[in-house]
Amino acid sequence: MNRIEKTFAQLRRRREPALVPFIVAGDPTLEQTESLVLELEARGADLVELGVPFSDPAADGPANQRALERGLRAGASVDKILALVARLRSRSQIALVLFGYFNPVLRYGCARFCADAGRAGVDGLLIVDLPPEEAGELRRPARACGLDLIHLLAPTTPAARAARIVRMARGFLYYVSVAGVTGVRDKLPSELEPRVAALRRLTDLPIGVGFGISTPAQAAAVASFADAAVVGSAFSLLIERHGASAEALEAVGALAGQMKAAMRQARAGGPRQAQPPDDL
Amino acid sequence: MNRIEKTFAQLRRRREPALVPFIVAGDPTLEQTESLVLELEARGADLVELGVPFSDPAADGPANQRALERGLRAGASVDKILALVARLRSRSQIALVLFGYFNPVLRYGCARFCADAGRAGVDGLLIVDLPPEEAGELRRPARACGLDLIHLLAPTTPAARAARIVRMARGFLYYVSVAGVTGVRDKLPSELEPRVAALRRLTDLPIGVGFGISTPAQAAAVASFADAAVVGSAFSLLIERHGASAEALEAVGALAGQMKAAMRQARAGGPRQAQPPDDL
Amino acid sequence: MPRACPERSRRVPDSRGWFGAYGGRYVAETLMPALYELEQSYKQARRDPAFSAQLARYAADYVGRPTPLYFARNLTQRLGGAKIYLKREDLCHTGAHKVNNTLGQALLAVRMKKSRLTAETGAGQHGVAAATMAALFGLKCEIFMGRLDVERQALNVLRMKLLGARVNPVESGSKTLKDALNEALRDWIATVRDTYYLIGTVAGPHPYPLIVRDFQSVIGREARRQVLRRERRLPDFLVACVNGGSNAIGLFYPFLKDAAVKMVGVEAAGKGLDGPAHAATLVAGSVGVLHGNRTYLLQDEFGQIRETHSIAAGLDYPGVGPEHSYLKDIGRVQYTAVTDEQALKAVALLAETEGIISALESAHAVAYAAALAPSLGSERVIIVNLSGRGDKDMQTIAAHAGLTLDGAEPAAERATAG
Amino acid sequence: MPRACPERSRRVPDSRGWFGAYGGRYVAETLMPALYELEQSYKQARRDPAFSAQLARYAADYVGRPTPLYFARNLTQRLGGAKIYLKREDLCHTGAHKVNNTLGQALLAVRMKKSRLTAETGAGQHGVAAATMAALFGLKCEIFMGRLDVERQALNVLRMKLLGARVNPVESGSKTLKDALNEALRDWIATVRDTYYLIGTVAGPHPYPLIVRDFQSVIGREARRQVLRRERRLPDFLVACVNGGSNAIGLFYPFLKDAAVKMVGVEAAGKGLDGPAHAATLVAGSVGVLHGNRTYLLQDEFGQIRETHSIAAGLDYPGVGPEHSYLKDIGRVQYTAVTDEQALKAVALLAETEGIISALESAHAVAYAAALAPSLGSERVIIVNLSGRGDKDMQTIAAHAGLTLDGAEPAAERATAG
Ligand SMILES: Cc1ncc(COP(=O)(O)O)c(C=O)c1O
Ligand SMILES: Cc1ncc(COP(=O)(O)O)c(C=O)c1O
Repeated sequence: MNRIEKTFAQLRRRREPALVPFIVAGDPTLEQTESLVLELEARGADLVELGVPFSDPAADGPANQRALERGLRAGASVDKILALVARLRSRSQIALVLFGYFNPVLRYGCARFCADAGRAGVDGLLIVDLPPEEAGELRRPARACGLDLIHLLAPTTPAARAARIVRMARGFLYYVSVAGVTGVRDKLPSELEPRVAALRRLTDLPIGVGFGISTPAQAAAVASFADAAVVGSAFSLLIERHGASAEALEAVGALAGQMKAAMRQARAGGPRQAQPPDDL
Repeated sequence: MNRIEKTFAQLRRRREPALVPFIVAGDPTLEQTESLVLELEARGADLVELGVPFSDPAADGPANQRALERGLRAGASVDKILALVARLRSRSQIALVLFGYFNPVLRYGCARFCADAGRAGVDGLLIVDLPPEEAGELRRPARACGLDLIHLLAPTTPAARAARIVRMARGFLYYVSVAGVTGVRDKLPSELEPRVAALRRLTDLPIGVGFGISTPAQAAAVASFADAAVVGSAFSLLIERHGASAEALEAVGALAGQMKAAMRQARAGGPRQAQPPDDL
Repeated sequence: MPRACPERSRRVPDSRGWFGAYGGRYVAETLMPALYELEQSYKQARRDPAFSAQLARYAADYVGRPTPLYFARNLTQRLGGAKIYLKREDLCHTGAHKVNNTLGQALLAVRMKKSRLTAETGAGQHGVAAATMAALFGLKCEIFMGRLDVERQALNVLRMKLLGARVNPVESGSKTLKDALNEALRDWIATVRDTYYLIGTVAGPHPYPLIVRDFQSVIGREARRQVLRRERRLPDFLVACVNGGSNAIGLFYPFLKDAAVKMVGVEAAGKGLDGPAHAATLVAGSVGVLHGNRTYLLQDEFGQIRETHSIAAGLDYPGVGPEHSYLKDIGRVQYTAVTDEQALKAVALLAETEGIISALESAHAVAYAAALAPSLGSERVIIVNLSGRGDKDMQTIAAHAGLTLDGAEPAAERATAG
Repeated sequence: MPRACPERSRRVPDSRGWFGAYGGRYVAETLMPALYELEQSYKQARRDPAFSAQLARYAADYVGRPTPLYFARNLTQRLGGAKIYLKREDLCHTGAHKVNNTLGQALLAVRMKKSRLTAETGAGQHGVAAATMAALFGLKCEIFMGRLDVERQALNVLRMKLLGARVNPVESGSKTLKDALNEALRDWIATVRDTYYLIGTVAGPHPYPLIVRDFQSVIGREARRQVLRRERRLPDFLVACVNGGSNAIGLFYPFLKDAAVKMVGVEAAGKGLDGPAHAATLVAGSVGVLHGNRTYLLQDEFGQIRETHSIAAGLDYPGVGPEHSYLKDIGRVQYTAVTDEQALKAVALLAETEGIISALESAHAVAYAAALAPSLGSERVIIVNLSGRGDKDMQTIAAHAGLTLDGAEPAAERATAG
């Protein structure tokens, strides 16, 4: 049982929703990323997604694009990120998922990447531009190295396709709240809850929701019906504002703390019921 | 017998070559043109060509183009030019030829133009863009009004065509020294003399040569084999330099005087003989 | 509208180059022999099947003929009247109908063993087409272009130069097309023995109006065949812009004897016919002689040629081909004019409805057709000559349409909703 | 050069979108259903005679197809070797081969009832062609274009805007084509339900490389028919420039099973392959995944995409269509590269000898052919794909050729000798 499974099992037992912050490795320095992960953990984060910089992040909105560019400028290549994870592992056992695009992984070599990532202490991989159809070459070595390959589901995913995807999913399911790129949004879509509900009927895996969640209230709303809320751009913007400073740690930590608190409170009411739509 | 015929008859008797200055009416003012004609006459000019300004003088080089533009700006329209001629006639009996393009004449009306021009004291018309083929409508009223329609012959004119043209010519023949527009030239073409000689075998009319003659030496050279030298751009450039001043009169008069003197001297030797070429 | 007498319209020009009371050869004596030589050479070429074959081959393989006759369905629907077809001369190599003429004349120049072409140009389309042919047939090329046009048609100036032509900015007179023509004639007078003067429209002294008409008539011959195939009938209207009138005569000529086909030539009304800033020669001019022929002109009371204005550099000429003067007088073709403003609107209309950016010149014809179509039943057919494409005019069009290089909003903002 | 196995080259892509080891569908989950929908719709459209008829009609009447296959006699003579034919895609409406693809895809978008097109563009040719189709079919149109390209291809930006498209300058990354593609994908992710993503080349996720190839293959089908008619034999060489590779595959594809026909794809060597300033993906790149497919890329050791350079804005992309990667690996097509300098010289050479100003992109193919021809006997035949015209590049070409708007000497001086 790897850290992701363990984390969600514990949370489920406690009927507690997971807060999953996303920060870009190397934004603005690799050292700061290390501190940020520890700070997030301390403030209640349950799993951290570490963004692997890529020059052409076609699924990301402006806030994360800039964060990825900062990571790129800081030299956060795959090997340096794995070294960062290894360093973290001496101080933390929080579940860690690498989040990124396929080309840097492919360039590193799928098998070598999985072996090195597993050894460093990575728990899961989420490759935005690697749909299940193309994931075979990464799935095999990932499994062999004990890494969960996290799959995404989108509002455009038809039900039958969702059923197929959940069958091969590991760790948790990442439901993309909107058809769109990452980024801060004013409102979450109203169909979000019924769609998650529909998905839940297909699987026992924990369901995380991401894309667009930026405030404690939004995180709380998601927590009322999903197992995890993934929050990315909101943290990227804070890091952008504060740079590699102590205030950055404080600001990021504070937001995480507020979110986690709001989510816990929301869960007190328990998940609501809703009609499943045609698509997810 | 009109003034042109009379002039050439007298000159022929004196074995003297004719100097034919060309100046643009109204360059730079109509008053100055009046003074210039009188000055030219006083300095030995035998016939004066008065340019009628036209907006699109496609057969003229830059010096005359500018002179015509000055005339245009001075308002030298056909009626004003005819009035100028009428004024001149109270003080001078020099032969006067209007030199220009067809459209201002056409606009004025061919018949009306010839009647008014004849009445004012004009002796001849030279319309650069009116070849014999199109000259019918002007030839008839011109004859009726005692105006000579002067025809041009060019180096490109084939012998047979030249023969046809001389048959309908009146006053004198104007031989264009070069295939080109009006303008000052360093050298006169070497074939000029034989071509004029060939032309002379076709007709008894006086033969004038123009286009490119600008120095007393050139005028003298022409005088050695032709009956008249037409000098235009050289005067236009002097007028351009001196404007409507007394110096302009002096400069123009001086050049005319030198030219006429050089021509008289040249004629002392008499016209030379040469082989006629195929074309004129 | 009076109907033409077919016999009569087929007899022009007569052997002396007259279209009724228009045409002729009003040039300096120096050029007269060259005009006779040209007339002879053209007569022979016209009868020579090898010449026709060569012309046809280059037209097909090089120019890209036949050009399509395109049914503008969207425009037709938008206007809600007659069917509008566009004769797509904008697809010709170099971007306008001008090349039909320069190809033919350049082949003639080669046949006449001339080593050099000289030409005037206004919009630069004829200059580009002439420079193109000079390159293709290995001739030297001298282009005369008014200084003002050099500036407003910079793209075409660069094209001509790249094609190896020498472009001479003309500083005299109004520094536009008529002055360029004067300068080209001056050049020709000085070089007539080895130079072919390649005029860009159906103007100039005989036999140019005849020659250019013949070479441009390929437009109408194709259109006639195409419309008969598509509609199984002749069109009700032909519409073309008129400056010198070469694209118009090219479309009209092969239909002249079809008495039921009405024809409209559209001149440039510029800023309006009530002021001086236009170039509507046939609509607002009077008869005179310019550049070698007798025809309608824009002139003042003293016979001086007026300065003209059109937003389309290629419509900015104060004369018009003598055949058009004739067709106007006999009532076979109706002539009208369209303002700068209307032409600009027509560019936008055509771009928006059909995805075609027309030359500003051609847009005058489009504007007229757009006004005409709604007044006709949907069974009626209009053919508009789309004489050229608008690339050369983009700066002018963009300035008037308020277009800039900046985006309405940066892409990055849009990608995220809120 | 190894010969292709015809059976094999005809089987790509497989049902999952793979050309051998290249291709696939590497996109965000949000887009996957849209790709399946597109694949289905395209399969149906392809089998539907009404769709083919509609495509053929617009190709003929609107785009101006078939484009000529022009025997470049002067160029051939100048080079003194193989016969060079030019496939004249420069004569297509909007000025390049790009329109073959946008026409086909826009018809597909209409069939799929999409109301909006989104597209990236580099040189602006694809953007113009897409905006044109949006106007023609009444669709909204969003164009993404790198800020640097917006500046160097100003003419095309104005054309797109006039056609009613919104042009979004992209400020991210290297501010050129690849970033525009990222941005177009982002737009599509956010609007996928009602938007058709109209990619401009044979790249992107399956089924785009297949669809674009099919629509561009009209080039090769016509060329094959034309060369057989003219030469009564197949050509020895096909030469085309390669960025994404759509004009190249369009020419090559219908000849792939003709084992005797050699093919050369010419990439941009920019300032030279020894430095970083080039875009020669197949010649100097390595395999990776970008913009939805697996193919050769220009990338660093960490898999980050490199900034590229070419004087031709339309060759400035660090990837290439997966089919080309496949054709390279099986040795069916040879890929090479030509520098900025050589391309500029080829523009001048073609302008001078044939009176054709080609796009800088196409000039890369011309440059290669000009180097190849002299090494071959005069009985050999080369077909060069002249993918576009050079109007859009005149500023760049003029600057490099030292051309200005000023005349060599003012016209007035010349008219008078002395
Ligand atoms: C596209 C286009 N159409 C029309 C004209 C007008 O010429 P014409 O009246 O001879 O057809 C021009 C002249 O430059 C032109 O470029
Ligand atoms: C004229 C022209 N040729 C070629 C290309 C390169 O594209 P591809 O490799 O897809 O043919 C472009 C791209 O803009 C272009 O405009």
